[in-house]
Amino acid sequence: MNSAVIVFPGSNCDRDVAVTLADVTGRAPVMHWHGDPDLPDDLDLIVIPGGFSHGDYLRCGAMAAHAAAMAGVRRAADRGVAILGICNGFQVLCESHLLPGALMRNRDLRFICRDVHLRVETTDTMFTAGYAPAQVIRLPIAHHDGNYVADLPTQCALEDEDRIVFRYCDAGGKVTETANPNGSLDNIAGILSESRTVLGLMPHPERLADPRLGGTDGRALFVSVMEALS
Amino acid sequence: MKARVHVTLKAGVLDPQGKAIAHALHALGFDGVRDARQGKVIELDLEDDDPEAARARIDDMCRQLLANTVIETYRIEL
Amino acid sequence: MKARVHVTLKAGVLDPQGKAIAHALHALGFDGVRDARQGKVIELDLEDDDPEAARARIDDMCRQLLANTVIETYRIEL
Amino acid sequence: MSTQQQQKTEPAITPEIVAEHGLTPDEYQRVLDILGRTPNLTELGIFSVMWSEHCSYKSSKKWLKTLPTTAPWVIQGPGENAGVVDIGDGLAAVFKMESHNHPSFIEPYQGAATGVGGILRDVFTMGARPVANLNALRFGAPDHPKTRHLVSGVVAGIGGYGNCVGVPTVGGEVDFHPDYNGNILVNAMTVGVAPADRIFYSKASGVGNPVVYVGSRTGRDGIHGATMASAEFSADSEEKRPTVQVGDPFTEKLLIEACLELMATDAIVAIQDMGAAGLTSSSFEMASKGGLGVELTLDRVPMREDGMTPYELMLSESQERMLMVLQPGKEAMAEAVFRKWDLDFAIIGRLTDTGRMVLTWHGETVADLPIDPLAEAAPEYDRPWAPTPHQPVVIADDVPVLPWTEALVALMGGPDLSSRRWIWEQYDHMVMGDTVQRPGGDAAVVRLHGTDRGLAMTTDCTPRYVRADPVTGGRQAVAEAYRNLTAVGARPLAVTDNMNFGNPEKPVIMGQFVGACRGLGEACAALDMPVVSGNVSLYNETEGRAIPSTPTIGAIGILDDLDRMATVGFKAAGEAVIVIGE
Ligand SMILES: Nc1ncnc2c1ncn2[C@@H]1O[C@H](COP(=O)(O)OP(=O)(O)O)[C@@H](O)[C@H]1O
Repeated sequence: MNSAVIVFPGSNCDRDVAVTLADVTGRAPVMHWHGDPDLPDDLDLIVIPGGFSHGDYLRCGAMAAHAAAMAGVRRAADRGVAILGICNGFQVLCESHLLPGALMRNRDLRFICRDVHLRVETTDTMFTAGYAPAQVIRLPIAHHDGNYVADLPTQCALEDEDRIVFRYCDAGGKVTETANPNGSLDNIAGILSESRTVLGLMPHPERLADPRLGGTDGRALFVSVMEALS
Repeated sequence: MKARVHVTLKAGVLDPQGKAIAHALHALGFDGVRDARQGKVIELDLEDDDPEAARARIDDMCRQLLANTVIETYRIEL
Repeated sequence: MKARVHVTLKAGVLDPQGKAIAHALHALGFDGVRDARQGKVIELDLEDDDPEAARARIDDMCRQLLANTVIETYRIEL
Repeated sequence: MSTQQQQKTEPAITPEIVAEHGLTPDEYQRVLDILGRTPNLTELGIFSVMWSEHCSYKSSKKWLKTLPTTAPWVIQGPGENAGVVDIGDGLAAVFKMESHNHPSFIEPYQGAATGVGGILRDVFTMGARPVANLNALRFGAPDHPKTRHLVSGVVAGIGGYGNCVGVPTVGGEVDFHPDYNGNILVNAMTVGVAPADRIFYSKASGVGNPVVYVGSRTGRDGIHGATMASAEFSADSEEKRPTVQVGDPFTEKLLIEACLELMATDAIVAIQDMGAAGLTSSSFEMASKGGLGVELTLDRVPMREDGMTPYELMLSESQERMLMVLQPGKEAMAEAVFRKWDLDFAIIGRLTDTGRMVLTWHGETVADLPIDPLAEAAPEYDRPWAPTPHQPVVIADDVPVLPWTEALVALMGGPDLSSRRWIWEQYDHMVMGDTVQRPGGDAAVVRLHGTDRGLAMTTDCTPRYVRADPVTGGRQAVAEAYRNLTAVGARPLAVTDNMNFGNPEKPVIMGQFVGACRGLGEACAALDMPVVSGNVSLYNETEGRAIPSTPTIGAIGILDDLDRMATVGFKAAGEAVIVIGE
């Protein structure tokens, strides 16, 4: 499987996800500089990594959304290439309108870094085919702006079209207000595009994909994509 | 010339920062605060000196970058 | 009554956000932007209806919470 | 030199101006002796910065010299931007701790944030990629009206900076005591990893080599900040507020990447970050270590504001800037790297063989100072000190007895033992994908990237022991750090220290300093854990009241096999619990 990671000024989980991709797929991803509009044409997966692109100044992901490389990402998305946006990458995808809605400041206005529980809401995507329906997994979050908002029609569309991929839940899988770390609409932690080939999520699957780091629940996401694409 | 862009959340979009401010003001004893909302102001220093042209250009800047029209509205002040 | 508080960085204080905005506008082809600074506006909805009293109270709020007077200045608009 | 233009714009040097610059009459006499003439304002500013407590360590040097600093694995001890130890397999750990106490009290968010930025630069200046941050914090009483604001601002500032640059903040400590009400402590530590044979130093060499400025532009930030950091607090310190600097972690992240990219080539001869005293101390130190002179054309310094003066350029504390000496012919290549990362790059001068620092501004010489005499004549004091009187021994029978359940509840509910989760959850402690032991244990452990080995790190100090007996307290801080490292299975290697004390001109305070140094040195020697870097923060007083003396210890150790790492959690029911020690 051929993958690429887009590197923006201020990306800081680019190396982390590259390590996971190399480990899972056996092939190191292309590290693609934001200023270069021409992505390789044989890509199966493009990852927009976490971090603070352009310092997260103005709005998270707003400046990165205009990077030359994002034009290439958009063209790839149109061709059906899988796109995965993690944390800041999710914000960039929303700002680029490749995904609907927006990510606002966390309800408590504080940065939050900790493990959360997530319920896998759909396995009907190449990203989650390897999980069991309604499986509860544990992944870390690390963000200041993960409070997902969308207007009512968007929310209904996401719901009706089975495009909500992960919801914050408690250890038993219950989706409750107290299990919601950031005030996100309907406990949404990750969503799909209409084409189901673009996934954005706030939690970091690459941070729990190595037993040495305390868990491997994130690994299945990368394995799923690889199995679907090779 | 100088210009100011005011970017505010659309009515109906929940504003976590505004809510926190109202809450903190209450905690400080300012009971008379019914609500607070927080927005951004961006002050621009432009080479333009034709207000018409400037306004059109700033409008472009807002739609492309300065505001996220999914959740925000903007107002230009010259 | 409604009131607006404009909070801006003091002159001479580094504004990383403004710098990044100007840079991003250039990258988008808006060459005529000499400089950008970013500030906040806080819109308050108050029970008061005496402007005099309100202004004094808002001034208090600014000094205690809304502005960081070490690096910011504020302006109250009623 | 031509001073005509200056006389138009610069005031004459009066005793008041000398005093405002923190120089004593004796020190000023030394300035006159060195120059053989009256300095102009720019020159006076340079002297004041170089001879401030902060830069010259004039009160502490004598005692710091007594600390053990060598071991076969020490590559670089104190004296450079950070300490360097060999950690095997061709790698070195580079680390240091630094205080940002006064700025954090004035503006907690920015003060703490720029503290993190400063210590990161000390580490990547030496060629290391920063892999972890730690922070040791002391606040006043939890119920003091300012404490809540200070705690939340400091924690948000440390997180705001570290999270954005993408270096995990993996550990630290927090304590509360009313004696910190008016003067909190913010000590930040960074640990980096570099190839052991590719360490970069600040010693300049090569007459004619270009001196290059990179990073952010220079503004009027914190002019006089270095002198402020060494001056006692008074109630009117609010007046000094505009001297607070704002950090730009995004630019720092770019600076890290650009510097490390250039360091992979052979372009850099010497490099030094612009710390508290900015352009002055960085250029001075580089030239002085190399026994050379330096000429700077100040007009070429990238400036953020119009109308800046040479005085302001030399004293500005704008953040996120570095000074480098390049190999001749590498300028274009280096510039391309910095431009790629959107950073300013300017050749502002060159090295000379004159042994002097010569500054020009619009073609005129605005300062001309001899480097060695200025560095050598830096004041060094043997301040009078009084030994700390022995405290009466507490007799166990005199202590009121609480039922143990009540005692336990009181302890667990107290601010000293309460959970620190609220703090470290605001820090990204996992970015970089190598945090194998997160906050909450005895020491944090960060895997050496791509290997099965790890670095353990901790910060420790118990000021009440130091107050009771500085020697024992100093020893105890080192011993606790040692225990925390061994508790996770690491082999302790070396320490960095941050000596936070009150006014050294008071013999009682100086006595605590002397005692703590002795205790620290003895413990480090006994445990074979030398001091390789450190920082001294004196004058931590408000209206004559000193903070509890706080010699914070930061220590690192190595785990050669992560499979043998230990963690605090009990592993299974039915296992025996064993207590060892006395
Ligand atoms: N300011 C801080 N930043 C990050 N981690 C912290 C901070 N303060 C405490 N911690 C973490 O919380 C845990 C408990 O701290 P502490 O009570 O000081 O431990 P101990 O007394 O065992 O050394 C440690 O893992 C420590 O690293």
